[in-house]
Amino acid sequence: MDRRKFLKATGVAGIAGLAGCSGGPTESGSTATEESAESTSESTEAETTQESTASADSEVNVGMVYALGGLGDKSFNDAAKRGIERAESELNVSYNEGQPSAAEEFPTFQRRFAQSQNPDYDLVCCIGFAQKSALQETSKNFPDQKFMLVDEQIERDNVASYVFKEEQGSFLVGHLAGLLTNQQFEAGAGSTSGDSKKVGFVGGFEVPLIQKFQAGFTAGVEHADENIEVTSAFAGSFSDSAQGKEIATSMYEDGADIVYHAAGGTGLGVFQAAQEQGKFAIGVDSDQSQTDPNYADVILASMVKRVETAVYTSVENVAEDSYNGGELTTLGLEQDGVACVYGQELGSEIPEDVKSSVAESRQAIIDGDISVPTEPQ
Amino acid sequence: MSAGTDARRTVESLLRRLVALSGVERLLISLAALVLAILVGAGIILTSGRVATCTQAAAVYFGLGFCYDPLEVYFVLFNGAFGQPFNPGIMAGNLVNPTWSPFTGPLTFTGPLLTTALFTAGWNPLNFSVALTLKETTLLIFTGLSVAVAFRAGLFNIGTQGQLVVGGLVTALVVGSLVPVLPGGLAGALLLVPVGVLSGAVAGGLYAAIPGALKAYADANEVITTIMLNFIAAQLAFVAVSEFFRNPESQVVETAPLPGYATLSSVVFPQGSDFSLFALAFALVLVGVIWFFLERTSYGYDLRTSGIQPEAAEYGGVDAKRTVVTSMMFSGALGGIGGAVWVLMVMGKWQTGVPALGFDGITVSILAGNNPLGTIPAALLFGTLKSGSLAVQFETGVPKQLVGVLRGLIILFVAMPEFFRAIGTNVVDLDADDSKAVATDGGVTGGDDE
Amino acid sequence: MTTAVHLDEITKRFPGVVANDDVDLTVERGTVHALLGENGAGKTTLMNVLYGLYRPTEGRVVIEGEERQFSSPRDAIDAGVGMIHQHFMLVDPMTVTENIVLGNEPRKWFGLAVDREGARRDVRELSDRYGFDVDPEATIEDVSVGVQQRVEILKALYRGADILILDEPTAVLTPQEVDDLFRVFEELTDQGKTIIFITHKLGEALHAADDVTVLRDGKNVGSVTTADTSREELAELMVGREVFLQTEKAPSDPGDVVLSTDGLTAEDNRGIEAVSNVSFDVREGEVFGIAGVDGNGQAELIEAITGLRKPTTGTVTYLGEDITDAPRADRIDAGMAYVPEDRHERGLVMEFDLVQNGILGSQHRAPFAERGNIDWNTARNHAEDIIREYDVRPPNADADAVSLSGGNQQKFIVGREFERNPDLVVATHPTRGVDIGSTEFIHDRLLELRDEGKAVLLVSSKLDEVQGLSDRLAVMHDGEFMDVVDPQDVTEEEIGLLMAGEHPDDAASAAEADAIADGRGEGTSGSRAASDVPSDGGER
Amino acid sequence: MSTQNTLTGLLERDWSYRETLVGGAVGIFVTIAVLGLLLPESLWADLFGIITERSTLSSALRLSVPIVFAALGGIFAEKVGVINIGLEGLLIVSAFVAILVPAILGPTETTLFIPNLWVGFAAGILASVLFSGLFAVVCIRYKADQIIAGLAVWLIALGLAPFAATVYYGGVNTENLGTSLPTWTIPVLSEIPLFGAFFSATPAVYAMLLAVPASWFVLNRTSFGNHVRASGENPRALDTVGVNVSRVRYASVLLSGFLTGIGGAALSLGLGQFIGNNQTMVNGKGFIAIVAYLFGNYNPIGAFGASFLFAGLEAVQIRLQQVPGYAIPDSLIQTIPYVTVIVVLALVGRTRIPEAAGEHYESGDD
Repeated sequence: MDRRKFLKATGVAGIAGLAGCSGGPTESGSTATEESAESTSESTEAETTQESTASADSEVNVGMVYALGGLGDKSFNDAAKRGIERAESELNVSYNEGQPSAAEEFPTFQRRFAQSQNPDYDLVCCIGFAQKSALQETSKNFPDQKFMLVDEQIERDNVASYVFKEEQGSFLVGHLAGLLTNQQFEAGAGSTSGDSKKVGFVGGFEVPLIQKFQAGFTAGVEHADENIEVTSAFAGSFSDSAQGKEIATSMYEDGADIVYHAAGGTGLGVFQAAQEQGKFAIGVDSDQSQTDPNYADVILASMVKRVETAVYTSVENVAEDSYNGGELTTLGLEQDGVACVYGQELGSEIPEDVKSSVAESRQAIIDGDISVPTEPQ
Repeated sequence: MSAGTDARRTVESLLRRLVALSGVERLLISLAALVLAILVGAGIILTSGRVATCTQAAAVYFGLGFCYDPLEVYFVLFNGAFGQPFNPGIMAGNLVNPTWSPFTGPLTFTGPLLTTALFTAGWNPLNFSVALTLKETTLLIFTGLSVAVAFRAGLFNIGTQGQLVVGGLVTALVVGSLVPVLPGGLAGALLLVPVGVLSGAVAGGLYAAIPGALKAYADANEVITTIMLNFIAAQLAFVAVSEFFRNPESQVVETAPLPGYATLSSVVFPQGSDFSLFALAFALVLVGVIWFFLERTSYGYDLRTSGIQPEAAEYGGVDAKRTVVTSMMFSGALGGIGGAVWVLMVMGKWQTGVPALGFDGITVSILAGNNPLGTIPAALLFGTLKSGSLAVQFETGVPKQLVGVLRGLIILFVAMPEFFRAIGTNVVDLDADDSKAVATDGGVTGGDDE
Repeated sequence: MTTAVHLDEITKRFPGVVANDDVDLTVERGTVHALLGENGAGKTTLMNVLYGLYRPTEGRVVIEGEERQFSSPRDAIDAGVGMIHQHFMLVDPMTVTENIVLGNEPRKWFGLAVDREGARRDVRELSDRYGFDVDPEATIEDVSVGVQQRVEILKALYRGADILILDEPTAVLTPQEVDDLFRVFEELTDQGKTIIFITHKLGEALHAADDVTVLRDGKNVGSVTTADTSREELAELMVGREVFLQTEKAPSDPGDVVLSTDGLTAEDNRGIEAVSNVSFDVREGEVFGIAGVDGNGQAELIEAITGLRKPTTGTVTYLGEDITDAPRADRIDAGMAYVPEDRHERGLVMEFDLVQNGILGSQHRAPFAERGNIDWNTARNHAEDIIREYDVRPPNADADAVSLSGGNQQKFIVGREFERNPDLVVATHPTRGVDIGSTEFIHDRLLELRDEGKAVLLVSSKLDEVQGLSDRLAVMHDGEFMDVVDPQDVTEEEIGLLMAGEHPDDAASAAEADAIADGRGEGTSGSRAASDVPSDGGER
Repeated sequence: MSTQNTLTGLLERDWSYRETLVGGAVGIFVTIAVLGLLLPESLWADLFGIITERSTLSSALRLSVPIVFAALGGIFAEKVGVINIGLEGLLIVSAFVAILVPAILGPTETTLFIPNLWVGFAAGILASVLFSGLFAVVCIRYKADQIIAGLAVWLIALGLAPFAATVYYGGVNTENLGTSLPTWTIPVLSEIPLFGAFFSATPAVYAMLLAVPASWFVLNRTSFGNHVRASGENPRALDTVGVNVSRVRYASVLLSGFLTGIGGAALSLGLGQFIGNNQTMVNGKGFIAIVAYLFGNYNPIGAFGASFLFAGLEAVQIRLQQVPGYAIPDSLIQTIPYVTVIVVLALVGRTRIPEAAGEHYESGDD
């Protein structure tokens, strides 16, 4: 994988605002993709009138199958959507998307795109590890269809797999949290007391992928100071922000200064708790101080996982006829596939010495001087 | 007297006689509920079509542009569920020749009526969408039967979902543990699939025995216990799999995949369509068996009697408590079979996030009037809706949750037969010459004459 | 004397039925007026018209000289009319006071809250004024039926009723409670209230009313003053023909013991002992009757015998076998037929047609079932046989049980049970709600069964029925057998006293003195409260 | 000796339903306290610490809000004779509308001088009332089977809210409003250890603490309450004293929708967002509410106690998870409330449901 291409891709963070209520169709006929919700015009007459903008004049057609959390999670799925939106605006790509609401719908959605003749999809992006087993079957049944899969690997010529070293990025935000909780720090709407030695982690489900976040984070905190306690809890859901709020509140009230979440939509509750309690939080997957600016005043940083880059790159590969089917692309700190991105609002207030320590450990990980565990100790 | 009134009268008397038959009345009410739900659904589509944003109106009604066109949505819903048997072109305003009028020529399919082919050329009924529809239908027949059997026994089994989860899990575990010790291939399939279904049935039945026994011996309301047991089943199955039976290869909390021969494979339908004609055939046979059981056997009589009137059942020598437990187990076993089929036919393993087939079973059973035979059309309807909803989302942009709304509306309208009776009586005066025997005191039939 | 109520040519039609046909009724203020008639004569309908529950199809309602149009009971209440229904309209878990003030609660705190103290005070005052002994704080479900009835009356009085309508007020009372009720009537009329009560018991009408109006088939067939009439006249007015109900009955020839209980004790649904140490035998070829006011343990006793209730102690022996713990199904198998007390709850599955109901209890047995499969053709023939032999109308085996009238439902149950070829027939209230012709028929069939050598256990609250049919008669009170008597050798007064829990010997003088003081001694015997009209006619 | 007598006396007594529940809860608490104090390094000590923590209490209060309001709503519906199994649906509808309306109006702006957050609150309640009105018409006017109609209300809401969210927002979850219910802190009182949690809470918690006794008062001390109870036990008794049964039933079912609507609006506005995934953010709270009022024997105070118990278990569960060393999978801990429900139901059996609940009533003839 060409590293430069990735850097180029990550440079842009075009976020399309979601639809507002404008009351019925805008008769202008302009391409409304930037403005509109996905459930609107571009797909309205796709199959029936065969003149959808999506297919007629684009070089590349892409089908997106999102993970179960659904769009609007401000992290994982929204990141994937940013990737395809960018591809759309830069690469003469058009796309169609599906939001499955149950695991058993994955094959249906994958297949719909794979077998569609009109338009004929050049690439089907499958977001999320949960799609693996469904895609194994689908990719077997449609050997001529190109697929890409995020967060899991399938060894088949028509599947390009992208996985991330979440533990590496999590290590950095853990290191950051460990350093900040040990000092008196005040910024935005939050503050750390300096005397507490506690930080928290909120996970969605207790599954290996999320445990990678947890393990990296814990290791990072310990790297800063072995005496800091990391309390962890799982919400049992990627979309229960009320539960996330309760968990985070209990952590803050219990003395934690900073809580890191790897819980999709559940994490929104973590930010809210941070705001109410006047403490800090760390986002995940996207730069959440940007995707959810309401909470920018408590988001210290985000463990960005460049799903959008994976999506964009895979589309670009197809557009440039360099599809890397059968390959596994592993994206760690080195490839800038994961990163610790400081918050838009608070980033500038974080002490430089902290930032440089974090930068050092980043380099140490890249150099192999620090090895980050992938399972909780 | 004109011929028109005569004809009207004939129709009226026909209707009246039809409505007098309770079974037919049920059917009519179900159909009326369906039609009304579709109409209300159209209203919802139009309204949301005003709110949504799009560049080009899908339809213009009353001079207003709408992003969604209900006619199109319903057409796509149906057409999508069966893999486009009809030519989508007919929706583009070409179906009826606008220049045709009753005075210009006869109404024929080859004549001026159609400008576009009605059917899609080369449509193959054995397509993926049909398989998807039938897959849902098959699963819903099992859960619908499960709920219906309990309903007939006077029990509101909301716990089919939990029984399905448990049944499916046990099926996956039993088959998974037998795979290494049994031969592969057809011989293995002939052994493993029945054993899997059986173990699912047993597990579902035993899990349902809990609320049954609680109802019979502790007088605990089964509606509440089954709701609670649904939550418990989901959580326990999750823990069991994630802690003990986890497929180490996977990020998802799921059991190890079963080998292809140990599952119900697609027969004539495309590979990977997760539908097996064997399962559908099994479901249909089961419908017949249960219908026979309920209507033609002594135990079926016991079950129905204790369902309608437990005191009368006891009077008739039925052990009420035992019947509660056994009918609950029976119902749970059917739910467990649903889980087994889900595992063996759809997933090939057990995985968290089991779809809400059990809840859908409640709606199927209600629409079917708790009649086993009725579950077939009801399951087909909901299967069509579910499968078509994906097409709707893809092709028209209308969110597939619309189908959830339609489902609720259908159930709501089925629940209020009085509404349709009231309408029916306005249209056709049913009581006109239908002098019902009414006891003189207060018009209460069947009351004491004292 | 002024007219309190005048119903002028009232006609009330229901779809297909004329319940009241051109009925006139005049009631003077301060009198007790009995509305007499057979079941289904239209008495209750007429009173529901007066109470505003029904609107008359034709005719006028005049209260205190003023024509009224009632569109709801509220209007009737406003006009001073109160009604005490046969089934009490009380809310069981609420207190006496809450029930009495329901819908007219005194308020406090600017109408925000109920003035509970004031309500209690009002109720106590009202209760004292008419000499009712009612605890305002008691919960309805904890007080006796007699007290509940008084609460109903208080409810009407609380709303300012001057005209009280009582629908079959004595049906659920013991003879003593009936006497109390009639004393209340006097108290009320003394204070200027007007009372109309519905009854089908001629003796009651004669005894307690000043005037009697007789309804038959929805028509007024005569209004008379009790002073100027006789039992014979009333009976003929009511029935429209002379009735000879008393069945000619051969002396019994008892054989072996079929059923016996020993020290049987059972609890009711609330866990309170309802049957205490009851021992008796029923033999082949005899009718063993159990008399008693409803609710004295008869139901629980029968359920313990038929297998619907587990006795706490004691044994039940049937055909020489201990069946105390045998399931109900075994008892059915062993030839125990049972006409249950409550046909809507137990005797019939209301949503089933008669074909299905015809095999209730036999669903596992030949000839209806073979190896678990039901032969519906045989079942249909069976149902049609019952319908024919027991004159069930309409004669349609496909009709749902719920669509039949009460009498026809009962006939179908009786037919089903009697046709079982049983060794023992347990019949509880077999003629309740059944017309006179069918009552005769059922009585004949019972005696036929007896003469065939079957054992019959009969429970009825109709004293004439148990007394007339039984060969031996037990009287039950408060869960115990007061005595087992020869029904031929005992007067209705004696049975009445036993039913009230008093041994005639023990309390002879006091009770008899009471009875005489009450005027019970007047006229001939056999006119007791619990007796039924047709038999009265028949005895004459 | 006397202790023994007391003990045997306690054992032999016929314990009433309420005593069993209250006694059981107190007993468990005392056991934990005793064990916790005796064994300072054990699970019991941790549990005791969690239970007596102020944050656990405030968390339990917050989590109670939707359950308690829905339970109060359920009581008014069932007491009047209309079993409302659609509470879950009412919660969903009100939760969604309470977010949608301020999102349209502008979350931080005002309408007629009222902050749009509160306009949303009112809109959520209104939506729930409208839905319960529909339910009432279907059940009372058209005599629908109440269980099935309630189920339908749930299913419609379960489909409609995510449907509308997808139309408006493009996904089943709404955007975050960026604002949520404020915390009102009462000076001085909020300083009290542990119980200070009662005086530093969202307005919804205060509303709940008011609504519970108010509901009890309405039900037991007003004539409307008398009519509600009578309508559920013996509607004919109410009819014959001239009270319009249908009117009482409509009023009480609408009140049920009103109360449930408060719970739903408080749920979503407490977060500033509606989550429409799977079972939505309501996620069975409506059903737990049904269990709560059955537990509470239709007494608003009892229902509050039961709801508080469930919410408390949840709050404890969240905290117990974070105590290191207990390798109990959290999914297992999450089953505790449900298992408790079943165990208690098995031990005490059914509560007395209103006599006429679930039955239709038709006044007079015609």
